[in-house]
Amino acid sequence: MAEFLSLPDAVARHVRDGDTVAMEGFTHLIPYAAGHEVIRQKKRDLTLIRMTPDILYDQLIGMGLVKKLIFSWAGNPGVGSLHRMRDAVENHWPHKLEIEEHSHAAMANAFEAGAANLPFAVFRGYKGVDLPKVNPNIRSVTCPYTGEVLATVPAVRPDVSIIHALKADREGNVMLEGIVGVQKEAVLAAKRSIVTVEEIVEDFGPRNANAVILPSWTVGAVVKVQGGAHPSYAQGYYKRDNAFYIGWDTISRERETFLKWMDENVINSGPDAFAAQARRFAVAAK
Amino acid sequence: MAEFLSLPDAVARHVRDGDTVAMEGFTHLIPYAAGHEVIRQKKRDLTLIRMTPDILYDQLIGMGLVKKLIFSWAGNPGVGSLHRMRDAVENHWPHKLEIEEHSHAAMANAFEAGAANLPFAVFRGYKGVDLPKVNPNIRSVTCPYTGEVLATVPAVRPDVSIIHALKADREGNVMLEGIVGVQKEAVLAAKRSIVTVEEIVEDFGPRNANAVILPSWTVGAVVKVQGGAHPSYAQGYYKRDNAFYIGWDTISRERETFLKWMDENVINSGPDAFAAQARRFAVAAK
Amino acid sequence: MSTYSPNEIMTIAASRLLTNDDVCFVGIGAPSAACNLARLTHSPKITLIYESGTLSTRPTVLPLSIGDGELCDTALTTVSVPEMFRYWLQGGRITVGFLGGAQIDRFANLNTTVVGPYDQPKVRLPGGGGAPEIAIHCGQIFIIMAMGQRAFMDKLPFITSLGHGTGKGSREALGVKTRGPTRLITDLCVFEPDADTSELTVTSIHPGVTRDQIQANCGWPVKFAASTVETPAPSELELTVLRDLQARTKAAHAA
Amino acid sequence: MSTYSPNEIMTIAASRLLTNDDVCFVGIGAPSAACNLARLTHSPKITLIYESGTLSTRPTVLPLSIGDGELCDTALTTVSVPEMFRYWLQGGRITVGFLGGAQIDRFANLNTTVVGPYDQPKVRLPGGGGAPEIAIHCGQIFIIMAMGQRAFMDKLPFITSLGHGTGKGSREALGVKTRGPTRLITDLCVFEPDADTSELTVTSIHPGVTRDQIQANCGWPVKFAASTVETPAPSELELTVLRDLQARTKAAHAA
Repeated sequence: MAEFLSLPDAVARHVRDGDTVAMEGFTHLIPYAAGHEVIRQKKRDLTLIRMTPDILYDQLIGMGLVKKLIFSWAGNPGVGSLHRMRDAVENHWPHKLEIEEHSHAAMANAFEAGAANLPFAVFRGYKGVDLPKVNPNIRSVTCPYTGEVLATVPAVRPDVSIIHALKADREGNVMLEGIVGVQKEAVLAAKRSIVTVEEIVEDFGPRNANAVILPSWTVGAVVKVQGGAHPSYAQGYYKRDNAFYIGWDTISRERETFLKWMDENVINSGPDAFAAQARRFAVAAK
Repeated sequence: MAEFLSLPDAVARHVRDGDTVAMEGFTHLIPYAAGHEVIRQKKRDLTLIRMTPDILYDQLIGMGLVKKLIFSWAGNPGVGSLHRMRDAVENHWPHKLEIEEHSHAAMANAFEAGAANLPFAVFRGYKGVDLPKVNPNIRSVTCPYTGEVLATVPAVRPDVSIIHALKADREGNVMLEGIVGVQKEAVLAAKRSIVTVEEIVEDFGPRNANAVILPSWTVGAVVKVQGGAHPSYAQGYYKRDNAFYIGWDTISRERETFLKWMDENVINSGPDAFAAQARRFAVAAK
Repeated sequence: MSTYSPNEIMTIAASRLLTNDDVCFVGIGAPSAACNLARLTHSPKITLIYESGTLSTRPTVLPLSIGDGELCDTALTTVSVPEMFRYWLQGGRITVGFLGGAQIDRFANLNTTVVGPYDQPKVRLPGGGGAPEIAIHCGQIFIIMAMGQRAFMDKLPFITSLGHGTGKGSREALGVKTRGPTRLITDLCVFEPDADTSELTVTSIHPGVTRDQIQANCGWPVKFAASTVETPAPSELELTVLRDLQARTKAAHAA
Repeated sequence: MSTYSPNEIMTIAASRLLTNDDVCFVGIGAPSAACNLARLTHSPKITLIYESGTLSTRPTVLPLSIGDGELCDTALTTVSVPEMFRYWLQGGRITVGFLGGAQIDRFANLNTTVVGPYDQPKVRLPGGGGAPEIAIHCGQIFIIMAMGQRAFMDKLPFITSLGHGTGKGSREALGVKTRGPTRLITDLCVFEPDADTSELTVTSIHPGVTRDQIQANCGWPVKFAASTVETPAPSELELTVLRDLQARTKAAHAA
């Protein structure tokens, strides 16, 4: 049954040094506020999993918290490179970063298999490409009916998954809407989970019969953090801060400007700062 | 792109003698009107697939249209046996019925694999039971990471799938809601498809961002048949006719009463008869 | 104290085993009555899941089928059937699964497939449905079945779902990590698997029932626990709530 | 006639290849511009799908990322990412996939992974994302890339997604049944795979571009088709619609 906690308490309770952590979000609903709390609490030796590591993972990597990254596309979408991640891979700053690389199809299937409590997933992929030569976790099985050889990927089973959702009700049930990515799978595949939400409501009220909801008993901690996805967005609440994504290219290009920005905006800040961003980018009609 | 057709035209165009046909519906939205049209058009040698063959399949079997049944639970839910199916299996009346039997988990995974264009599905099941001894299509693969042996089932790939949905828009996009079963998978897994709907609307209007919708270009024929799921139901339109399900036990127990009922209510009837049932069981507030 | 039927005490005895913390995979019939009785009496926060995809549902009348609209109308949300079997059942999220069957053996294996040879059955039963995987994925299994010589069999013609196999250690040998059937609730008594052999053993006998009656309705020599207790009789509250529920249900289904 | 940039004619030439019947898997950047230009001009009924899960979307401004809210707001519906890759891409429902890359070879294989050795890269690129499976599951692939010596490589350091492998027959030998890259649209010309060898061959040259210019921007000896045509210059309508779209987009992203 989900517990309502403060963000510092939720991260302190559920994220441990050495953990494998998935902070998921496919452009939408990226859990920035929670990720920043992980940075403030200086969790160490993390293995981070995400299909599309973006600025948040760039920040975690640049701050030296990450031992290994499991991913399928690492960039600043529509802008360019993740400079901190590149600096770690190319120059080992602040230290060497181990990587395990898959395709999107593989990662999406791996989350699905994790949620389904299977040890691996089967899909048709990786034909004629080099990734299987450098990733020993890309293997295959033979179809027992047709003889076709298909690709496999180990299931993703994080120690803890962290997502941002739209709202929770008083029982701790959690609702998502819009681009839902692999977030539901991430929570169901994980041993523990933290869900930050824009608001907590008495109950969800009238809704689509097939609404995307994680029942309270599948969730670890629920934390209200208004604006907690900024500069990502929350459908119906506030828009993506595309200007920030563009601006991050300059902030992150040099180590000094990056560290200065992190110091001012993460280390010496807190979850409350996100609410102002939610107001700044608020969607007119809800 | 979906074509808007009459029910006789849709069945004539898409269902052929000898076809493998899935008329899906998990209690909700069972495509009775379309199934009755298949009976009127006397399609022959059909292989029927369904997780939960109920009265509609009892009718198709009793009328002699079915060569083989692929299923996981064949009964009149909450009432008892399917007498026509039992008569076919136990006494070969009106002729012998070949069966291929799975569990629900296997069938659900097989539809999912069909929709995903995979040749087979992997799941954890069938431990310590006898079904694998009598169904050679239950096989296994070994996990390339853990060595665990898991069950497999061939993907379901019907020649034609037939479902009933709530509504279509003018472009032929189809919306489902409520207990959606494996209907979306059935359509995506099939070569051809027929979707009957309660109503055709100009457009769907405001809706949940993650509404269950089959885009027009994934659907063969769209047919408006108001009440087309009776005695099953359509969420928000009309209720399940539970009294009919209970009554079917008597109607179907003897061959003569069954044939008489079919003659009166199917052979000498048509899709229009369903609308009256929709009115009879109409849900008060929509 | 009221009089009550064997079927009523069976349902009530089953309902008492459930708690607010349980997540139940509910089957139609007696399991559905027992689960909803628990929800309407001592365990209002119990989570009920039906294989049609309805999560955390709270029906006001019992469903006739596994997918009545009532289940969806009162659910937290409804998922597709592939998702139900992958993320929820196989996902290991269910604490208690309910099963019944046409036939059972002394190790709580069940048959709902055929009587007679599979290829030429004397009686073709509905088949396994969800049972083969419910039996292995839920934390534990409660079985509800009325006793009788044709149901409680020395040897099953077909094993549809796994209980304790051929006895203690069978499940583990198959790589199954869940507990399997921990209770068999009947119209005469309650069985539990013996700690050493996993054979079903009577631990609680319903008021007024004799050991001879139990044996007369069972196809194998019944084992009784060293000390058996008497099943507490249904309370007024339990009977009232159950009968109200069933009256509402009957009225709704006849409509 | 207006003047236009090399990037504009590249986008416009790509948009002309699309039809109302196409179901496109759209990537960010030039593919997104080309697909929406087609939708806003000659193919209003084209179906656009972004890998974030948005089906049949109709954005009024181009998304900066693959999952901007605009895509979801204007979509028919939005599915989960596992469903997108299983039912929609692997399901074989996409007629045209767009790809770009940092580097390409003469058989239209692409590299978006690394420059230099994989374990000690000189430049770490973003990685494959959806590309490895887009390349094999879509009916055909259109590639959009500006030419240059560092992009059009004689030999790729890493193959991220399959084009025509080592030439004619490579795809078939791998059991891949789709057509693969059928067009490479650049800022200077359009290539098509040669019918006999599958080597990329120039079939259409943009107005004012010379063969020498094309060769100067390509790391392998360029093959030209027996008869090449001149790419029709962008029309006023095409340029106006594209520029309006990009102006709206720029304003929206700066907000």
